[in-house]
Amino acid sequence: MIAGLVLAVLATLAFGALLAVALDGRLAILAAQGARQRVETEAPDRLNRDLAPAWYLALAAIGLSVVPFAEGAALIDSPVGIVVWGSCEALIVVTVFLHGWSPNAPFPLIGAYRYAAIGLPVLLPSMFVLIAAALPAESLSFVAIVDSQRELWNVIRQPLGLPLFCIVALALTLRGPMDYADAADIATGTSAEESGPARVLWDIARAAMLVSVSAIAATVFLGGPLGPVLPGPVWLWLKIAGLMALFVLGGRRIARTTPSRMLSILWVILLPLSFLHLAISGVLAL
Amino acid sequence: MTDLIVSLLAAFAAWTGWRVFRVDSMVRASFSLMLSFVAVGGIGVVLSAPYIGIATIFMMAVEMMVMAIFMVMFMMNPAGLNPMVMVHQHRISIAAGLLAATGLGVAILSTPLPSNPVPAEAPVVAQLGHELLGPSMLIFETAGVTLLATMIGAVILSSRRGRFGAADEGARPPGLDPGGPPAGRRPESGGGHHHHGGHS
Amino acid sequence: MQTFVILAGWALLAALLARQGMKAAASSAPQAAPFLGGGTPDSHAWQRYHFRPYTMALVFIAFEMEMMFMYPWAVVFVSEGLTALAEMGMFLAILSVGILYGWREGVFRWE
Amino acid sequence: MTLIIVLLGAAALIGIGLYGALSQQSFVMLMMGLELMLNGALLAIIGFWSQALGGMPEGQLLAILVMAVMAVEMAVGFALVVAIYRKRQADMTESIGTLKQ
Amino acid sequence: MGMSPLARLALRAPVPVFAAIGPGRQADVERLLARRGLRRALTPRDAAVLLLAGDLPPDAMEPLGRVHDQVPRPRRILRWTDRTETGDAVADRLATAWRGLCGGEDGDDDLQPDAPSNAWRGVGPHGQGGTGMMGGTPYGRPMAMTGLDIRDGLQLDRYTARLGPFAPMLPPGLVLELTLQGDVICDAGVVCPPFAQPADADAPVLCSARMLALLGLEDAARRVIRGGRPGALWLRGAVPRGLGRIEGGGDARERLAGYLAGTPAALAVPPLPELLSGLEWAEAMLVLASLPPSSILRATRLREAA
Repeated sequence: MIAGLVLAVLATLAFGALLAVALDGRLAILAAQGARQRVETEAPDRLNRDLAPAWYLALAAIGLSVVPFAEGAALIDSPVGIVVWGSCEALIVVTVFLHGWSPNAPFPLIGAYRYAAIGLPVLLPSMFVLIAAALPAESLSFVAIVDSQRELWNVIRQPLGLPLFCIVALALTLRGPMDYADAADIATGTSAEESGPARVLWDIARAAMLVSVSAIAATVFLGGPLGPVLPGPVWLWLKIAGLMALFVLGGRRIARTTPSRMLSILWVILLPLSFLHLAISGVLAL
Repeated sequence: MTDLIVSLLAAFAAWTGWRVFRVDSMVRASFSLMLSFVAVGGIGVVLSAPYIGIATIFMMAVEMMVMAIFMVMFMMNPAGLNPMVMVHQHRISIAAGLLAATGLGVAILSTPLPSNPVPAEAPVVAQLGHELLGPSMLIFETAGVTLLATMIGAVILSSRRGRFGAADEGARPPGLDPGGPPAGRRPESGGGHHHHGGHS
Repeated sequence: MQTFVILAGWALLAALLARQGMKAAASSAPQAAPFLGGGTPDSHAWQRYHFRPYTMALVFIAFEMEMMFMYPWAVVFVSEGLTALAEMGMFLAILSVGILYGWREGVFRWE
Repeated sequence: MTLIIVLLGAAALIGIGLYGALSQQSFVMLMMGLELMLNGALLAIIGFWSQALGGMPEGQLLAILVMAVMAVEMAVGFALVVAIYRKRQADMTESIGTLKQ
Repeated sequence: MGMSPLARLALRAPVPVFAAIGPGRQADVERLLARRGLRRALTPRDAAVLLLAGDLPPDAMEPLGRVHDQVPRPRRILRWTDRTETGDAVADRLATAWRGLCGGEDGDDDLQPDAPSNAWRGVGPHGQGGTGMMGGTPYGRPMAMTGLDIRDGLQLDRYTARLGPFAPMLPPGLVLELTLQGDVICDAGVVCPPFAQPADADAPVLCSARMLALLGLEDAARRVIRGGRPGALWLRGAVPRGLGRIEGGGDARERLAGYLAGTPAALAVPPLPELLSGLEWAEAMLVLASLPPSSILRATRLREAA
């Protein structure tokens, strides 16, 4: 059982990351980049530079491990699944920061701090949205959250949830209008000094994180493995793929505003919105 | 098995805690403290305190991120490019630390400890929730007020625009000649600019 | 226990992959110089970095503690009913005052 | 047995934290020492709650309060650091002493 | 040919080009790099081919060497000096060079001597190149020193660097000496004015594409250059109101709207340092991109004349 779930997580991550890279049209680019030289910078923090992509990848795997692939079958069937995912989100901010800090170069440094400024407040709407989903389930476990959507998916019951979580997802995967860590005005930011396999591994980790975030969104809002006719895992994979396409294609078409403006938007618009979302979900759940 | 993992994690927590004061880079110091917290959270998970354990990791990851930001902001030589020890009363501190640790250790080993483990599969999170909303409601709301006071205090202390004008006004004495360096302060020289590190 | 082993397992696996999959970085001195579009820096990039929204970060760590109380609250919300709604409403209202105050003082901007 | 291991670990953390809080010249590093001591306290609370108190909910509440104390300590501590730095351009404990004059 | 599937896949990748644009060639290169099969790398670390367009003045040769050496190996430099050579021909040459590099050809060697910027080995108690807290040149570079901040008066470190002439977010040829605290520009000075470009570089299409690229819409920028619609949401809204306001020229948001509608901007730009200092990095780059290259050139000359 456990071995099967480990395999399921690994396979989902691998094929999902492949799909994400393909959706971005970057398969050939990564293949070419992987064979090139890996450049060292002046006096870097070598340990963190090597390990930052690995932590990002590990967090993606951990995030996917709390997702139930079939009803009641999650690799980490934790009673506090939401909190596990929350810790993953917080550690993602740390990881991206380390990735930008470690090369000791100006553009990655600006990207790292920019991401810390945006990534931290992004955690707030994310947590409120997930807690709102936990209310009708009366549990913090993803298995119970799936169970609570048997009659009605959360995407309909809590209509503000998925749009808010989309913003979080884009921020966590450094994508679209929320890619403050690797923007064009700072020459791809935290990755500006990376080349060769290190750059490829970071991109793969980002793709894997996209799989993970989509899986969480599919579980929390689209009923996860629930669905007629087809078996549970297939439904989950379909929903993950759909959400990934939404994030990739949608993220590409929205402009990114300046970080200072986004910070105000996060606190002044998105945080009150997530309060409102929580209040509505609370009243409806009673 | 549980004992083995717990002792490994406890040793890891202590080792990373020790590294905090031994690494040169402030970023590494902050995140080594974070690893120490993560290990404690891990012990919590192993000892059937899933909520407290994981939430420790969550909260501390965020707090240590902020810690790292402030460490780099205010520490001289934040990346430890020139390794340097910035300590005072070093011997006394080591003695105090050792004394505290051994004293507590002896006390632990010599006291008969009660044994009443938490029952497996107990709904610990729900118990905590009922506790918060019921008997400890006052503590819960007081915590809210305390956090509010903290937020307001932090804003007042750290932001420049106070009700009474810019907070740094008067911090720089006026220059001897207009636009010149502030009076009564050593002129800024390269290299040794506010150099406090004479205690090692 | 099992949870812990899985978490540690993923981290170890990823770290091994990174260590094995990447050869050590190497470069000549001009190659290692930080990229500035052909320009040169005067100093190391690592510095006392002025993080602009620092007041926001302080407000954030105080505000974010409310999560610790909220997770257990969410579990018992339905069974406690209106009490839970009222108590958390009050708690969040108290904290919102802090956010509003911070907003009025302009801390959610690049300082 | 488990409880003894946990408490010994907590004692070690408190000892290291005390060393840090006493020895560090810089105010921010001193706060790291305090956090480490609170970490030890947190570990001891988790151990007691899990092994000796039979899962009393108050134990978990205490752990949460320790974390709240850490957050408050950090927020107020760093706000003080900012305020002092603005006045004195210094981050050392000694220069806080001179601020009183 | 015994190529692995991965290598064969790599051959189909668009050529990663870092562009070093010389006088008069900005519009040509921007149009060229919007083609299919080519990809504009924003940092030399991401590139394999360095495209040098135009004849550089002698003082730009050393920066070119720096950028060239930052491209990871194997790498190739391609010159596009002949004005009559068509974009198709250059694209072909780029593709050939890329195929060669993928096929295992050796690339160019470093142009700069292999020596650190300062001697540092053996100095200091740990051999790190410095003594004391802030002294010396650890690892060959000095550490940043403090200075008063312009926004909130905290005396934190200042990072001074010369940026350009081949920085992808600046107009080609412009070298700015910038002093940053965090990501806010505290001080800006023009070291070299941008290279003169023909009026073609001021085309509204290219100006809007530059702004779109900074807003994270590279695909939209390519579509616009090829003559299509940007096909993106929240374009004008993403530019903060009042950013880079110039008397008689509106703000950056209005200029973007104008470019998208196809009207070129005619501006009397204030001197560049005044325009940039005090702005956050992303805002400053947006302001710069919102100005047509000819106005930026005039703005830098203004300061020289004064």
